[in-house]
Amino acid sequence: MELVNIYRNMSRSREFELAVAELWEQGLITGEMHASTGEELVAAAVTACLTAEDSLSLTHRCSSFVVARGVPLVPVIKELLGREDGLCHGRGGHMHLFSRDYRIATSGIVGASLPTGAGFALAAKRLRPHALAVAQIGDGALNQGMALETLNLATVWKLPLLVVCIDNGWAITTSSESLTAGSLPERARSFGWLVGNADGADIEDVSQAAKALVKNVRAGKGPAFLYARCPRMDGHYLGDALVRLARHPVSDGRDTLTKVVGGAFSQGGSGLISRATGLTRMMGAIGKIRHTPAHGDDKDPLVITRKRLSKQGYDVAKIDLEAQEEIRCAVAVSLGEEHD
Amino acid sequence: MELVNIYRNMSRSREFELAVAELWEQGLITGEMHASTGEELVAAAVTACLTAEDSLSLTHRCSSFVVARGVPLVPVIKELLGREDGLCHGRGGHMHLFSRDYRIATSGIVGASLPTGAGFALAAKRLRPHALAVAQIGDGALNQGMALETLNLATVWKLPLLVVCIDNGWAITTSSESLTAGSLPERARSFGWLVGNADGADIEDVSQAAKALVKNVRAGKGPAFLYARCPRMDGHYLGDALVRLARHPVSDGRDTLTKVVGGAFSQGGSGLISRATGLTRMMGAIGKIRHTPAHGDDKDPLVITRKRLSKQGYDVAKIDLEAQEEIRCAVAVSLGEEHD
Amino acid sequence: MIELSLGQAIDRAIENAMSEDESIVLIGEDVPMLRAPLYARFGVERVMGAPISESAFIGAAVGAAMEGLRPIVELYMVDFLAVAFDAVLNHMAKLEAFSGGEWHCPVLIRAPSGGGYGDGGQHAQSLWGMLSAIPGLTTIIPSTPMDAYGLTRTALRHSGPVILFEPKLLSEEWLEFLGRLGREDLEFDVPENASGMVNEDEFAPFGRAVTRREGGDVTILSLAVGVHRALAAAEALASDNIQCEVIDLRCLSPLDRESIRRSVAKTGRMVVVDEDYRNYGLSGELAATVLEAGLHPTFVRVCVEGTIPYNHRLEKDTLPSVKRIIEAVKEICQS
Amino acid sequence: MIELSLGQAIDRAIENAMSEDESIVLIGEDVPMLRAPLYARFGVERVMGAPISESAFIGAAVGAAMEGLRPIVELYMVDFLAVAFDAVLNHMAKLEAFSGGEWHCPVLIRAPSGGGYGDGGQHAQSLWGMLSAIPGLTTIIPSTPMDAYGLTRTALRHSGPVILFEPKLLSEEWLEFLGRLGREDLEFDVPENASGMVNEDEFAPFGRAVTRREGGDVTILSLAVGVHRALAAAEALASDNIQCEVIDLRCLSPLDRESIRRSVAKTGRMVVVDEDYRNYGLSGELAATVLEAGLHPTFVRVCVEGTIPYNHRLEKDTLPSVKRIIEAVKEICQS
Ligand SMILES: Cc1ncc(C[n+]2csc(CCOP(=O)(O)OP(=O)(O)O)c2C)c(N)n1
Ligand SMILES: Cc1ncc(C[n+]2csc(CCOP(=O)(O)OP(=O)(O)O)c2C)c(N)n1
Ligand SMILES: [Mg+2]
Ligand SMILES: [Mg+2]
Repeated sequence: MELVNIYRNMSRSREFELAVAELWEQGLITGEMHASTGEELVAAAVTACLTAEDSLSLTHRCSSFVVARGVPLVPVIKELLGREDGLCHGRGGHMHLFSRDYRIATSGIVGASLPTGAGFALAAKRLRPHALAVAQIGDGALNQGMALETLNLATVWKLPLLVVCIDNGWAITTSSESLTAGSLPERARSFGWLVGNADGADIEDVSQAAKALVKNVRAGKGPAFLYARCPRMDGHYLGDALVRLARHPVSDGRDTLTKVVGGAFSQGGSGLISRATGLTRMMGAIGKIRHTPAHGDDKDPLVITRKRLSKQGYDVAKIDLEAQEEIRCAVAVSLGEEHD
Repeated sequence: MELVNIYRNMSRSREFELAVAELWEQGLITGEMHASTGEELVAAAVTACLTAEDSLSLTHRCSSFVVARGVPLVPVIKELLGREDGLCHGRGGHMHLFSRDYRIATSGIVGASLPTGAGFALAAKRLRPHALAVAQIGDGALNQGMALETLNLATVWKLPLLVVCIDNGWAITTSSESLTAGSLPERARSFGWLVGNADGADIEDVSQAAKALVKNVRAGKGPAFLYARCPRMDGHYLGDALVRLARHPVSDGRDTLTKVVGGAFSQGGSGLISRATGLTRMMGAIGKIRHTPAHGDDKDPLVITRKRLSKQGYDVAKIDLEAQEEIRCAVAVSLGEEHD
Repeated sequence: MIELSLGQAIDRAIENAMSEDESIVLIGEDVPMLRAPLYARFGVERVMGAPISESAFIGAAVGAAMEGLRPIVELYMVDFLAVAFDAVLNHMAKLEAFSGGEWHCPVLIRAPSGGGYGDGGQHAQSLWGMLSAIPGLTTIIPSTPMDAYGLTRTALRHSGPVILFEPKLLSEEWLEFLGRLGREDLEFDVPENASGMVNEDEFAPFGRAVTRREGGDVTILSLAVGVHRALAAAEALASDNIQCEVIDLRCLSPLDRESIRRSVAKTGRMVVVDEDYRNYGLSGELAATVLEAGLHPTFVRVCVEGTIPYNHRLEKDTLPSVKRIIEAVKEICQS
Repeated sequence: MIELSLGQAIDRAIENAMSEDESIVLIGEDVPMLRAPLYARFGVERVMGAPISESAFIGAAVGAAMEGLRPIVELYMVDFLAVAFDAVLNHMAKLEAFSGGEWHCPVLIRAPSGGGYGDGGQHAQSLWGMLSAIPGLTTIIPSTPMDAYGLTRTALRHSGPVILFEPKLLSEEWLEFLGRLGREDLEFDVPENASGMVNEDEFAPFGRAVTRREGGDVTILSLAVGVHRALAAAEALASDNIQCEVIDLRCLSPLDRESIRRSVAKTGRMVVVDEDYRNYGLSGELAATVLEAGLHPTFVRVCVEGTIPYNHRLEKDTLPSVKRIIEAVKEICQS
């Protein structure tokens, strides 16, 4: 039952992201829209452990958490559309989804979700026994000072804080291992955190890790760190040029490639080795993007989970259909269309 | 010979601090003057490994490094006095000692010495083969975001940076273990640093650790972290109220204590346990300060080193006398007095 | 009525508010020692020492405020707010706007400010100009213990974020803690009447300036230490038959534009005395305030023109002094 | 002469400077990809990708600049400078003063700024007001490719720290990267003539404003996108027989007070068009500039009055629009 609920939220999140992508393609959503496809499972499994008293501090890539938390979708979609009757009256937008009722805040400043989460946890600790706060964070963001500070603060203040670190291997165009020293779980451990490690495509793994950590945090034993690897399935944001370049180098990348090659062969500049190293690294990054799981292929966490539950006899097709219907309806209502 | 030189700089630094304290007592130095008594050995042993091409990024507690580095003392003292002909023309002051010739910068912003040091190291790497940068930092400062960020940055950029972390157990009135999670050497290690651990009162220990780390850094193997424990012998700064309270509770602490006791017994406020915990912690801090080594006692790193070298047959008394004379003379010149 | 220093008045306001409102917590480096009486009274759960991690604990204060607490954050000095500027600019100030007015963030930041005790230019700034530029923040800057008390009390019932500047030169406790440090014969150029009477029942409104001295010839607009310098200058100028009106702004955001305009309309001359940097800050905003109202006074500013030097005499000349104010007033009275 | 967008002009200036001066290094998140041609040309040692640690890498840039390099630091957006504000306020800006003028810090920060593509209020700020308030910094804000090129070139020979604001709405590359993202039929309200001719031999001086249009009735003072809006408004107003003089400030610190005063003395009317926040910033400083010179123009400001909303239409109304400028000009021409 529990796994089904998690799967339901995964499916809802994925449908939500697909619908958002369509609205975005149509130009109805402005700015940088970060899809959370690939991390639906982590979001769903973590929120499954929460009560209404718990709070969430999220990043720019927050949709799956928002959906799984059960925030009514029409105001959320309307907010993305910038409508006056959106969740934040059209003032916040995709990187600033705030819901007081659902205790959700987001921020477009990389790293800021941790201090805010620590504050939520502090309030919980004083005002709502057994409540906790969840703070989502990306792997790249764990190099940001305020995030690192919070690793220390939360421990010494013994805060009921669960950090969910989603390592998708990237920060925009930067492949994470190139600019992150050591390992992130080790990093958290060195600040005294209880750390859980999970494969973001393995529903049992994520769910068990989340439950175990939440239990500890609720028991007042201090903060915990859930480290989960997930693919970044749609690039940094919708329309990511690097993804387009990797997928269609000829049609979408010609200009870029021409300029780069021009630079590499310009007179003056650094020595050949230094230049070649640069070019090689760039090609490596593009290659890495090519190997990211695509929607529907057998490394897509949704597909993996669907298969697994299907084998266990659950009617996932029905869940998917329901999710599809729910989202289609929410979009139609948000656009002010009649819904059949 | 090498140990003698280290001792000479220790002795010079100590004499310098004593002279500064006197000027400060006379009201000739304004603001917060942070004495580095207790950490002379670390400063002397580290600077002993440096060449003129190396640079130093220092904190508010920088005197021992400045003295050991061999910066001419008259301009330094004049700077503390705020004179137009001081090291920085009286504009910088004790927290802002800058010497371009000696490649020394300091900052009064806690944590800032690390980014600056990383920058020095970057310049060294590109412009002066085999040169390195030293960045001093306090234990409390390693909770500051920009310092933590630099732990990552220096590793991934493979900078020739030696961080010298001086753990004196305190950040102003805060006993470090209460607000620092985990251990600092572990913290550095988790960011991929080579870490050396030394007792700041043991000349062989510190000297060997410093040499080994410097060798690695010079060899281009990336940054290294020297962690040294030292006593904070004169409190956070000259005139530290907590030190005065601990040493003379009746004459210097009566007011404070009265107010605190008043607070503890006011009507309204928190429960007894919470109040009692607070009082107990305060008393603990004062007790801890009472146990700090005092000048000249047998836990004073200078005394320990003096004894050790003396046993090895060195004429430490002569070195002390020379240091005394040098400093006395520098002070007299700085004050514009004739010097006999 | 009790006689208190400005710093003590803030402490008292905090203590009274904390005893009335359980949701108030005090956060900051060393607060258990710096505010030992509060620590002893309210205990470890409400007076929380913080590591040297301003971004994290100010950021956490914002989160805590959103979820039902009312945190007071103490900084050692406003200069250090630079390391946590994001929490201020992009979070506490923007929450209300971003949430479409639905969520609030009642945080009070207590930030000692200003120089005058020879601590160097990283420890002597005022910075209220740039902080008041940020939409969504309230900034209060008392010059008297009564205002310090009353504005703090108001701030601790306000629904949004407030930055309280505590001029160190007017807070005997900070001067002792950072400057005198037990040296009994050390003198600072502390204004007379830095201490004063406080009525614990009186709150001070935001956005309301106070006329500290009436006069028809020149309007001096100031705040914090500057008010005291201006009053001393006005006293001296009175003997030259120049009558200065001295207005204490008290609150920069919201700004009491009405009172400013009324006085400037009367005198036709305007001097701004500001311990903060001259350019792109308070003095400019005051110029715009009168121009927008169609007033055309003669105008001069006595502000800080560069990085504040360590040398105590140079520092004194850099900060607005009585001497510089007198010269400025005379200059515009002649022209 | 080549035709370039504003962003390309900055790239070109950087490329030319890097090929002349070995000490220049480029540091920033994703710069190997964002500036791929430079990366390919100058290699991994001079084009350095940085982790998301702005305090550390801007602080490191300061240190590197002190010790002989000339770092260019790229930020994604000026809004994010808040997380590294200490490196700016307390370090790069103060080094020269603290060292008694003996040490210099030639750092250039390239900071994309401004809104207009619906990205929300943490990604649309200008902030040049508060940054220009800091003594010791130079701030440059080009509105044309030629100025972008020339000011960047000058900055890369300057001995002190410079902040270069790159208005995103004028940089086709940023609009594509942050707003359009491959969506070909998406329109932004980009001024005409955002691209323009660049002479690669021409440097632009600091502290010198440029008159973009002459006129005797009203002076419009602006910068960045505002200049283009002002020119469009001036065009429209000309048909109502109102002749606007449009001045492009280009550089806020140092500020060309002379040119401002000369024009305002001529027209007696002054409109400030500023994408930055209204209070305690640029518009105030300009008011002070004319008042200090004894000028008494009518005055009105068209600025940003609060947190910039996400909704694209509201955002447009919040930023200075041609319509608001026209109304403002008409208002002061009638009074
Ligand atoms: C302080 C700050 N610096 C830079 C950025 C620009 N930026 C937005 S998202 C991002 C990458 C974040 O990477 P990660 O934390 O791994 O999250 P992901 O996008 O992979 O989910 C960056 C650099 C920002 N928003 N804030
Ligand atoms: C950013 C910042 N926050 C706070 C302070 C105030 N402050 C000055 S020294 C200090 C304690 C530093 O402790 P530590 O790093 O252990 O160095 P120590 O004084 O023990 O040598 C603090 C909090 C500051 N100068 N800068
Ligand atoms: Mg990532
Ligand atoms: Mg310490």
